[in-house]
Parts: sequence; C-alpha cells; structure tokens
Amino acid sequence: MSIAILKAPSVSVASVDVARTLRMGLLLGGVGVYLAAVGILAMFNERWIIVGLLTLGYGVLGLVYLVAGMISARRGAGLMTALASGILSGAIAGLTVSVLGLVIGPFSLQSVFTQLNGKLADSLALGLAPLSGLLVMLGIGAVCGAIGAILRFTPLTVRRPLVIAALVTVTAGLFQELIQIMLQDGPLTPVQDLIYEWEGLTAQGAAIVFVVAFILALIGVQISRRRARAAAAKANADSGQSLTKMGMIFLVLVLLPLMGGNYIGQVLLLVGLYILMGMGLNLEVGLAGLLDLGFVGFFAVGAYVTALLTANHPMAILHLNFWVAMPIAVLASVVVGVLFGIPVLGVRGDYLAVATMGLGEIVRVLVVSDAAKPLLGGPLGITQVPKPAIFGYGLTTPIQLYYLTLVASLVAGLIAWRLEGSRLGRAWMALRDDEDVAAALGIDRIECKLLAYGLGAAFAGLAGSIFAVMLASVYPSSFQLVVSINVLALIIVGGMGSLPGVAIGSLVLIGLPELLREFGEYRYLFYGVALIFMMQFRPEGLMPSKVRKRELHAAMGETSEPAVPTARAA
Amino acid sequence: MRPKKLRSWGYSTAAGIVAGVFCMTLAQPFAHAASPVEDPMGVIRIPKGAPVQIGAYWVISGPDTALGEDSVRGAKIAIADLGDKVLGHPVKLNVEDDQCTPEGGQTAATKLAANPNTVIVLGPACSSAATAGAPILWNAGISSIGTASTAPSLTAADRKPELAGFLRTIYSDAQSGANDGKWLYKEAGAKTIVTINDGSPYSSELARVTGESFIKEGGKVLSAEAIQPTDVDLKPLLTHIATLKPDKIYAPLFVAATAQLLRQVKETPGLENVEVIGEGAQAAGALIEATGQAIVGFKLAYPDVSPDAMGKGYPGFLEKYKKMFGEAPISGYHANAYDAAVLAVKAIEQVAKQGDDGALYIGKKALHDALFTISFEGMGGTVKCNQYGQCAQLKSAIYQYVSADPATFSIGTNPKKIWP
Amino acid sequence: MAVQIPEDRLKIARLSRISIVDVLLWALRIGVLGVVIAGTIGTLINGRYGWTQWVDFVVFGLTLGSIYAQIALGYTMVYGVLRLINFAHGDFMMSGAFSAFFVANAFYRSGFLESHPVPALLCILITSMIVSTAVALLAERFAYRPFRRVVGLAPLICAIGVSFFLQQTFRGMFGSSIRAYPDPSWQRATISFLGIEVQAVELLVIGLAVLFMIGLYLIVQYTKMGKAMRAVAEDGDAAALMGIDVDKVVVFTFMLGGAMAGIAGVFYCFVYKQVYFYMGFTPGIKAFGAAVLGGIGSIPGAVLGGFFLGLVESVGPALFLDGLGIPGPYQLRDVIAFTLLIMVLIFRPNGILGERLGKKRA
Amino acid sequence: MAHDTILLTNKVCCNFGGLKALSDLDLEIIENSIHSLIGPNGAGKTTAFNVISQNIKPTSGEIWFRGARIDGVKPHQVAEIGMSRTYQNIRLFANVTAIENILVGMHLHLRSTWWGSIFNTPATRADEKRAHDEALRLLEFVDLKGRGDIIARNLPYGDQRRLEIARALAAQPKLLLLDEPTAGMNPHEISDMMDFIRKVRDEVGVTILLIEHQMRIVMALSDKVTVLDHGQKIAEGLPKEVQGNPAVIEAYLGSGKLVPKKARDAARATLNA
Repeated sequence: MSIAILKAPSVSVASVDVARTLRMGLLLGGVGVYLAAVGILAMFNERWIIVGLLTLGYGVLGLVYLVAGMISARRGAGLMTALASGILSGAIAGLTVSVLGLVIGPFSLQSVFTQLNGKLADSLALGLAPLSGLLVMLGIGAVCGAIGAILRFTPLTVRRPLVIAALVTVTAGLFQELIQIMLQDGPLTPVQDLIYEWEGLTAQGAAIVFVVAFILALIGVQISRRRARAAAAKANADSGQSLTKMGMIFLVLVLLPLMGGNYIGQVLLLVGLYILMGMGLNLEVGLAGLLDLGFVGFFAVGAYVTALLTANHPMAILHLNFWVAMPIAVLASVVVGVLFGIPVLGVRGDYLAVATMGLGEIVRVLVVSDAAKPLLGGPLGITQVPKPAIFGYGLTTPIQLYYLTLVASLVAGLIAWRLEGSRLGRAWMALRDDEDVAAALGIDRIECKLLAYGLGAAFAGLAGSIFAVMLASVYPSSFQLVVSINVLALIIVGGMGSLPGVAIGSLVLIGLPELLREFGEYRYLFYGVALIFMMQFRPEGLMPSKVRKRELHAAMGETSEPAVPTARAA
Repeated sequence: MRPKKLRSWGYSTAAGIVAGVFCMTLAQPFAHAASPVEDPMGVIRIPKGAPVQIGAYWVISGPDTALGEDSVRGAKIAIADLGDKVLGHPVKLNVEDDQCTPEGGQTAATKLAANPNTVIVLGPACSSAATAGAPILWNAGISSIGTASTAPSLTAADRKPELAGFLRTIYSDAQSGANDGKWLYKEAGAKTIVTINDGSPYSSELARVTGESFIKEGGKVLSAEAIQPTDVDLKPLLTHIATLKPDKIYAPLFVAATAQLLRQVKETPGLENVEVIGEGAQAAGALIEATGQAIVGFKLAYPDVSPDAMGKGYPGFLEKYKKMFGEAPISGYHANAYDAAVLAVKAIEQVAKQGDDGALYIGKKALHDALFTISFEGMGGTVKCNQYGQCAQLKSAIYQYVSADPATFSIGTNPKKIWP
Repeated sequence: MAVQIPEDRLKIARLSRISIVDVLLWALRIGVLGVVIAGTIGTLINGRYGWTQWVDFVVFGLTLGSIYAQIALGYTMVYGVLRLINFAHGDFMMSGAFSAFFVANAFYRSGFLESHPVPALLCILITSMIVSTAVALLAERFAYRPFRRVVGLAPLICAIGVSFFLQQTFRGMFGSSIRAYPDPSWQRATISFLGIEVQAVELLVIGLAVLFMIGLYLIVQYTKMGKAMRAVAEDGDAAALMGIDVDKVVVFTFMLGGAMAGIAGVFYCFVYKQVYFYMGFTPGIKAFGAAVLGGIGSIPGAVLGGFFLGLVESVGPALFLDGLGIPGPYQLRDVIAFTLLIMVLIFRPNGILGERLGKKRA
Repeated sequence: MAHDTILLTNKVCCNFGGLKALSDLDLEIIENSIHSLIGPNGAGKTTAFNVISQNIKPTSGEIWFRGARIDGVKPHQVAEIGMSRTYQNIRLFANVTAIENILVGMHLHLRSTWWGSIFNTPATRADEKRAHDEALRLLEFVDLKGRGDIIARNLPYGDQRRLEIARALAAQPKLLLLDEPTAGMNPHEISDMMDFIRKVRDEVGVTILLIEHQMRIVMALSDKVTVLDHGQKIAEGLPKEVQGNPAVIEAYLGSGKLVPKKARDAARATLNA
C-alpha cells in the first residue's frame, strides 16, 4: 500500500512542495487503486449519474483526483503555486490508477485479485488504446486536481453551496430509480421528462438540478448565516430551534411514505423498528450506562411470543388478536429482560458487554436449535402470523404498519423522555456516573438496573411484536448478533442519550443501507467506512444530548496531553 | 459551523418534500395512450428504446453471498447469451439484496414491486426470502421465478393463493429428500444413517424428509445431529457419531461446513471408511476449492444433467462463466438461475405486443399464464412448469467427485455421475 | 431529636439481607450445576465414550483453545493499554491468514511445502505476521489513534467499522469463495502415544502456540518496551509523566497483538483448512469472550480463558448434554460455552484473573 | 439523650488478600457529637469509612447502626436508615448541574414511581416541585444560592466540597461521614469549613464522623477522637488526651530509623499545631 510513502522525507523544492505533492498524489492514487481492486469501481461503472456522459465510477475517480488536488494545494502559498501542486498531484493520482490498468493484463493479476480483469483494464484506459488512455487519464487527473486546488481558494459561502449542489446532483443520479418512480404518472411527470432518461439524469437534467440546488443552497447558506448571527445575539434561541427541528423531523417522517409509496414505507418501517429498539437500548446504555450486546434477545422474545399467540400455524398455542397478544409479548420481554439482568447484575463495563452478548447468543442458538424445535419451530420458524386490524380496518401494507410503528415510537419516545428527567432517570445517571456514590445515597442498584433492563426490553419486545406481523412470520435467522451491534451503533452515531439522535442514527444507519440495497455486500464496506469517519469527526454522535457531550469533552479535556485536533475540530 | 449548514440544508429539503407531497395529493394519476393489450392485473408499457426491466433478488451479502452471487452470474450469462436484448429492447437486470433473510426478502421484494416497470422477477435463492417476498410481488401482479429456493411448501399442492405468482426452476426438497432416502437404503445398501443439518431451513428440511423416507424404506436413523453453519471444529461431533457406527452420514450442508466435514471425517478414528452423502447445494466448484483433496470420493444427489438427460450447453456455459467472472462457479445454482432468466425472457417474447407508438406492452396476467405453457431444455434440466409453479422436475442422479482440481468442476465429469 | 425512622424500617433492614435476586441467582447456579452433574452422570453411565475418545475431545479442545488464546492475547493487550475493545482483532487474523494462503498455495503447488516443511512454514508464518501486523498498525494509525483520549463507546463503534471494512476489503479483492488451505502429508501424519492417535498438526499447533505465548510473556515481562507497556496498562497518565512515550507503547502493543493474530491465523488454517473473508468474525467473538473470561487486561488470563473456552466447546456437548438425551447437542456448544462464561462472571465479575484491574476501574 | 449511641462497631476486621487493613476495630459514636478519626497515611481511616457505609464488606465483626445490625447488608440499605457520606477526592456527578446533584441525593425521600413519572401524575409533579424547593433551600444552606444551574465540574473547589455535603444532607442522614472535608483548602477556607461543619451539626442535628489530617481542626472541632495506625485503634479519648499520648506520637513519627529527621520535625509540628 502506498501509505508507507507518507513517511518519506519531505524535500522542499522551489515553491511547490514536490515531495508532499507527490505523496498526496500517490496516496489518493492508492485510494483509486483500492477502489478498483475491491471492485467498487467496476460496480459503480455500471451506474450512470449522467446518462452517456458520466458513470458513478468515473465520478468517484474524478472526486479522488479532486481531493488529491485539494489537499496538496496549500492556502499559505499563492494561487498559482497551489494550482501547480494541485495539477501535479491530480496527475500523479491519475497516473497511478492508469498504471494499474496497464499491469493487470501482463501480470495476470486476476489470479489473485478477482476484480482485476480485462474489463476493468479497459475501463481504466477509458476504452482507448493503453497509451492514449493513460495520457487522457493523466489529463483528467490534472484537470480535476486543478479544480480541487481552485476550490480550496473559493470562499466558504460559495464553496459550501457548490459542494451541496454537487451532492444533490449525485443523489438525484444515484437514487434515480426511486425518484423516477415517485415522479412517474403524476403532475411532476414533465419534470421527470425534463431531467431524467430511463436510467439516469440527462446532461441537461444534471445541469438543471445542479444550478437549482446551487441557487437554493446559496440562499440557504445566507439565511442560516444571518440566523446564526441573530442566535448568537439572542442567547435563548436554542430551545425554540430544537423544537422546530423536532417538528420538521416529525413532519418528514409522517409525510415521506405518502409520497414515496410502499417501498419507502417498508424501509421506514424497518427504520421505525430500529428506532423503537434504539430507544429501548438507549435506556440501558444511554441512561443507565449498561452496555448490552444481547439486546436482540428481547426482540426475539417479542416476535416469538406474538407469533405463538396469534399465528395460524400448528406451532401456535393460541389464536389471539394482535392487540391482545402484543401487550403479552411486551410483558414477556420485560420478564425476560429482568431475568436476563439478574445474572449480570454484578458485572460491569466491558465484562457486561460480553456477558450480555453471551445471553443474546444463547437465545439465538436455542431458538434455531433442534432441541427447541417442538416448541418454536426450529429453522423453519412460525409462519402465517395474521396482520392486525383496527375496527376492522386491516393494517396490511408497509405504510400502514409504518404508522403503527411511528405511533409506538412516539409513545416510546415520550416514555423515555419522561423517564430521563424523573427520579428514576436521575438514579440511572448516578449509577452510570459512579455506582458506589449512588449506592451510598440510597439508590438501590439492583432495582434500578433491573428496571433499565425491563423497560429497555419492553421497547424491544414491542418492536419484535410488530416485526412478527410485518413479516407475517418469524424465523430464527432474523435474530443475529449483528442486530444488537446495529442498534448499539445507531444510538452512538445518533448521539447517546439523545432521543432525536436515535431517529437520526436509525435513518442514517438503517435507512440509507436499505436504499443502497442493490450494492449488496459493498453496503457494509460503506457502512464500515461511515462508522469510522463519523466516530472520528463526531465522537459524541450526530445529535448528542447535552450531558453526554459534556461527559465526553470533559474526559478529553482532563488529559495532560494535547487533545487530538481531528476530534476537537468537530 | 458545519452542523448549522447541514441543518439549513435539512430544512430546505424538508420544505421541498412537503411541497412535493401537496402536489402529489392534489394530482390524479392519468392514463397513457391506448394499449393494444388488456389485462386484468395491469399492463406494463415499455417506451421505445427503454429497457425491459427484469427484477431479481438474491443474497449478495453476508455469509451466504456465494449462493446468491452464483445465481446473479447465471442470470447475467443468460442475458448476455440473448445479446442483452429482448424484442429489440435492452434488458436491464435490477438485482436487489435479500440477505437470505425473510425481512431482507420482504424489503427487496417491496422495492422491486414499487418499480412500476418491473416486468418479472428472478429469485430468490433462499426459501425464507421467497416465503416473505413472493406474496408481495404477486400482490403487485408480478410473477417471480425462484432459482435455489427448494422448500417444499413453496410449490406444494395446497400452497396459499398469495404464492400463486411464484414458480421455480429448481426441484423441491420433498422430491429430492424422498429420492435420497430411497437411494440410500436401496442402492447404497445403508441400513443405518446419521443425518446432520446446519440449522438452515434448507438443510434441516432435507435432513428431515430424507430421514423419514429412509425409515419408511426400512432403515434406521441413528441420530439426527445439528451444527452451526459457522462451526469449524466438527471433531467432537464426529467422534460422537463414530460411537454410533452408522453405515452412511447424510449431510445436506452448505459449502463451508461441508468442507470441514469431509476433511474431518477422514481424520476421525472409526469414520475413515464411512461415506458422506450430500445434496444439491454441494454440487459446486467452490466446494472443491474449499475442501481440497478430501473431496475425492464424496457422493451427492443432484438432478441428472448428463448429456443424454439434458444440458448439452453446460460445458460451454461453464467456459463463459470462468471468462466473465474469473473463477469457477462458486455455488451450485447458476444453471437454475440461467434457466429462470431464459424462462422469463421466453414468456416476455410470447406475450409482449408492440403498440402504435412503438412501445412494448406486456400484460401481467398474460405473462404469468404464459410462464406455465413454456417448456424447453434448460441448463439444469427440462423446464416445464406444473400448475403449482414447479418447473424443474427432479430426475435424480448420484454423482461422485473424482478430482480435487477446481478447474475440472463440471457436473457429469467432476462430480461424475455414478447412478443410475 | 429522637430517632425519626420508624422501627419497621429497621426491621426491613435486618430482614432483607437475602433478596429475591440472591435467591434467583442461587437457583440459577444450582440449576446449571444440576444440569451439568445430571448430564455428566448420564453420559458416564451411558458409557458411549471410551477414554481414547475423551482424550481426543481434550486434544481437540486444546487445539481450538490454543488458537482462541492467541487471538485473545491481542484483545487483552490492546484493552490493557487503551481500554479499547478492538472488535476488528479477529479480522486482523483473517488478513494475515488470507494473505499467507497465497504463499502457502504457491509452495504447495511447487512441492516446496511437502519437501521442506520447516522453511516453508516459517515463510508462511512470517508473511501472515507481517500482513496482520501491518493491518493492525494501519488500523491503529488511521482509525484508533484519534480516539486515544476519547472515553465512551465511540472507539468501540469505530472498531466495529474497521471490522466491516476489513472483511469487505478482503472480500472485494479476493472474492467471496471459501478456499482450502494446502494440506501437505506431514500435517496429516498421526503420532501414536499410549495407544492414542493424535494428529501431528494438532500437536504442532498446540506446541508452537504455547511456545509463542511464552515468548510473548517474556517480551512483555522483561523487555524495556514490555515493561513500558505494563506501566501504561497500569496507569497511562502516570506512565506518560514518567517519560514513557505512550504512542510508541500503543504501536508496540498493536504490533505484538497483530503478530500474534497472524500466527493464530496460520494455525487456524492448518487445523481447519479454510480461508474466507468472514473467517475472523466467529473466532474473534469467541476470543473476546475468552479474554474477558480470563480477566481482560491480564495476559495469563487470556491464555487461561482461551484454553478453557476451547475445552468447554469440545468436551461440553458430549459430557453435559449427551447424557440428557437432548436432540442435536453439538448445535448447542455455544450455549454451553456462553452459559459457563456467564457463570464464571457471576462468581468472579472481573474474570478468573482480572481482580486487580477490575478493582481499579470500579 | 447525650449518651445515645448511634453507631457501634465490634471487633471489625477487614482484610485485602494478606493485608490487614483493619483489625478488631471497636468504635462507639455518640449521637449528636463530632467524632474524629485520625491517623497517619495508610492507617485505614478511609477503609473504616468504607466498611461502616458497607461499601466494602467487613471480613469479620459486627456493626450496629441505630439499633440495626448493618454488616453485610447492601450499602443503599444503610443509606436508607440514615447514613450519608462524602469522599476524600470529591465524587460529585460532575456533568450535571448542582441542583441535579442534590436531587439525586434526595432519591430516598421522593415518592414518585417510574410509572408515575411516565404518566406524569399530579402526585409526581407535586413531589418534583417539593423536591426542587427543598433542593433550593439546601443550596442556600450551603451558601450556593443562585448557583444551582451551574454544571458541578465548573464550580470552584470549595463550592464542590460544600455541594457534596449538601448532597449528603439531602438524604436526611442521622450520621454524616465526612472524609477530609478540608483537604486542599487554604487557611481561610478551612476556618469557613469548620464553622460550616459546626453549623451542620447544630442546625441539621446530625452526628458527624470526621476523617481529618490537620490536628488544628481536629482539636477545635471534635468531641472525641479515635486514632488509627496500621488498621488498629491505638488511642481514643478527648482531643487533649489523645494529643499527649506517646503511642500516637510514635505512630505519627514512625519507627524512627526510616524517617528522616526533617520529616519527623514536620510531623511533630503538625501534632502540636
């Protein structure tokens, strides 16, 4: 990997720092090579952003060169120097990628790297003869590098809207299928015809989207600047703003499936279920400080109890109405949650993570096992779980079930919010902060912890119950460890202890990957990279609670060493 | 500063969405120009030059990736063989990931169903995804053709009407399990067996059905064992099985566990000479690659695909596969996916009508009905659907691996057909 | 002022020495013990297994355990120094094993592995160690270093991200198929000992693993860097004040952990003969459990935990469940392993050897 | 009333592995007194506190508090019947406000339940209101009026000390254990703190068990002094009696050989201060 080159001694020649520029060029070229070797480039090349003009793959490659130019260009130096180094490093990056294309064939790299095939070599040569392909690629790199360098010198008020507009255009291209489906057969069909062709944006469409987005963003940036200045003058504007923010989020959540149709409804339904689970886990981890990696167990209990009580299946014990079965399922989850909590009461911190993970795994293995097959159906699960109905009005479509989930999430959110500021919430805070002191103040650790497990499990059980009717069946394969990991990740990415954070985290970590379903396995690559970057730049989460933010920053400030700038910059 | 900007962007997006919703609710959908076909379930119009969109959902992430990836490749080869065109329109395969889970299948199916241009859907590979996904597709009038989902209930005579839109170009476990049990007792001369499943629906159903059939024939199942698909150390289990002294071990597992089993059986005292018998999922080049030398001698049941039975094109198909994807087939269902794609395209060709405007019109119900009338010699055997959507009839055969070189993988030569 | 608290409160204080929770805990302990004893007696009466089989079970367990132990060492050292649960550690192992596969395969094809086992093995090991170490160091530099001073769960989530990233990178580059590690004949040889046949490769793996772990222990105990490492584990701030370069120590720790993971990866492949991108996940999780079982942060603890877990997984189903007539007992090996893990944590909340560290953080 | 015993320990031992942190400690604390626990570093004073508050279970021996035997019960049960404590290194909930710290301290005396909080019942609201008023009153009592909304960690050191005491008082204890409340303070702050401790005893009516290092404070405040060394009680009595006790001087000075002369002089000076 070319990262080792980072350590190369830097020699300063003339005004362009050649060594550094080379390093950056090679580094970003390495990123390009990586994208090619992993197969992302090939996959992205099958998708148009602008039909006939720009594929996603080349777009990403261009972005890589652009970044190369951007980071090599130093603001301290003059524009011309920066431009020169931008061009140089962009060209180097382009060269690196091209060279990969050239060596694929002769060295038969495909025998080891499965993605490095002739087709990729062709696409890296831009379909031209090898040498001319290399030269063109070099040129593209240089141009993109130059743009990057110039971008660095653009004032923030222009750069931001530019970036936003570019993002919007790419989004419009990337999600073209969804957007086209939304626009189709409605009053907006002319818009669709204007900007889209059947598999992506047209050139004029891309230009329109870019310009419109740019203008809107320009205005938006100006307004928010003014707003920020006003807010700085008026101290107490924050609470009002956060209310509008919550209102906005809520409005979007209510209206989105109406225009997006069943698929968006289905995705949001999953998002909603994770929000429910996230709120439950948030009680445990965020408020009570109990790290739980076995959360999926409660989810499984809720789902299985609902199925056993309502399903039209030989395994079912009763055939109750969903509305009767659901509270029983929630109650069962609470009981399991409490029982779950008892053995691990004395276990703290990271030991708790392992203990709970073990409990979750035990639930999963038992559910799938032949030993429990007579009771739970084994790998074949329980099918034919009927959909619920309200006064004879069946909740059958994903959108209807989504609204059920939304209502449940709101109730759960209200409960979580009330608890947070209550006597119990303060006791949890105390336990989280210092168990010994809490006990010395008369807080019953056992009671409080078990309440956290029980209440957290209730939310997960509710989610499980809805999950069972959503699928109309339950299978043990749905209750893997990765569900627990996802829930934990979403509350931390969202901002621990914060309720809007749970919603944001779920939208980002569950909703987005769902929308990117066609990228298959690569979604997890993006997911991994996103987790790393988000945690680097916002370790407190996207929408942190105030107390949590303080805890984090206090812990970072206490150090004798200087705090790491990247973490601080957030 | 950054969050502020994001927020402002969020506001404008939200406002845009709200505005959009209002426009949507005010509007009424309007119909297109007169269509040359009438269909009770709806007509799909494909404008001139626009692609025929074939949906697909397979597992393309997680531990079972190879299963779905293999199907994707099979379908891609089929479409490439057609010159990427159907009736002059390009073919677009929209592959979604079902993660081999019911919720994944449901989401993927919902996404495919939400696209009004989805003509027909291929997949899935996993029965659990099919159980959840196929009804959603059929609800939208879309037929789907399973490629490796072998659960008997999917095409059972008493299947639910919601599954009416589901067909498959793969046999049912009920058939293969019954055959396997019979073969084990009658042909292989086993009087006692041990079955091993890995907790997947596929594996546990096969183990159960085969066990039942074996008992019906007069044999004895000494023990029905189970493992986790991720287990690598099977020696304790095998040591246990050795004490039971079975004649054969029946283990319809997936690639990873099979490879471990085959290797470790030979290393377990008392089991050195006990044969392991497998099933369809184990007919894969990937298994050779994963097992190495220990694969030689491994017997498995698989549809009879010898040239006299069918599949003349298979060796050529294999060549294309290696050329396009740089490796030997990674699982055992590429041929079924190929057949599913061919079936879908044949049905489209049969019912699609050209309109006056040059667009292609396809009636959904007509397409569904057409699927049941087509028959052809596919890559994985004769394709002809019965009224419950069972399009591949199992003509079972037993194969045995004869070489540990992945490059030699070819059903018929390695594994070599040894029965009938 | 007289005593204000009413007398009945005092009575409560006197009576509630044993809470219902304690009762339930005891019930759980007795229940698990009962199952274990009943199962054991059942199995022994059954008499299905002779002592050769038991010895076999133990050897399998030790083999698996020695691999767990090596992976657990990486977990435990990183945890000791950084208080970070490095979720990606199993994937460090995968990286090394996967890369070494290509070397091993080439050797096998050319016959070198068959004819010169020792230099070939050395080359394979070194390749694996280098790659694992490099991956560990890159992860440390780019993913973990910015978190050096961040408390809370952000580093853990970042580690999960690294894990996904590594898995998917290897899948993307080398494909998702499972590949068989070469199987030279000298590995398949068996050694007879008191009438019991043991596979040479198992003995080799156990022996070498123990050797490497002793080496690691010596490094940590007696080298300058090792001492510095222990000092940082004890108290990072104090160590920094004493002039220890904490960054260097962390890098060193990741180097040791990565190298250990690389070795473990090769051993894993020698015994289980498979490489694929997902292979690190399950052993990683198990090794994490093993590290905690032994007392996370403690090096002897990790070794102990690893062997314990390996043995329980191997012997457990036969010993505890076979006698109870439970269908498919081998499917439940993880249930047994995790139940015992939780039982250990009930009795010793800080793991078997984790007293000192646990107290400090409590 | 002056001679009611509030806390009694009988032959309390506490071992850590091989180390005897406390051996056969007998303590008797009279209601409404200020009782001091002194001794050189490592004498087991804080261990004694931990054992009394059941933070650590004693290895053997009995502890009686207000007529109940408390050794082996859970620490929150001890708090429930009226014991409260502070810590040598201040252990506030540093990331929440001062008033929230006090509200946590009032946990025992609030009646609101979790389901009451969820439904926000009138009873809960009344309870919370009462708690807030009480917390404000306590803040005023410890001279922190108007600083309730400040995050605890941002308070000056002396304020943090007083807030910690206020939090302990919020639990309405009968016995208050103060672990070196004057540590790290300047002479002016120390005399304020001494006045404050007296005020707590007199106005709130709690018994105070005090760990203190500085003889001056011990002499001025205490009704009775117990001296610990190596986990053993070596002297007990009125401040004046203890001061002249040769065993105490020996304990403070060590065995002689190991302690440099300078340090011995310093220690002597401390004792005689």
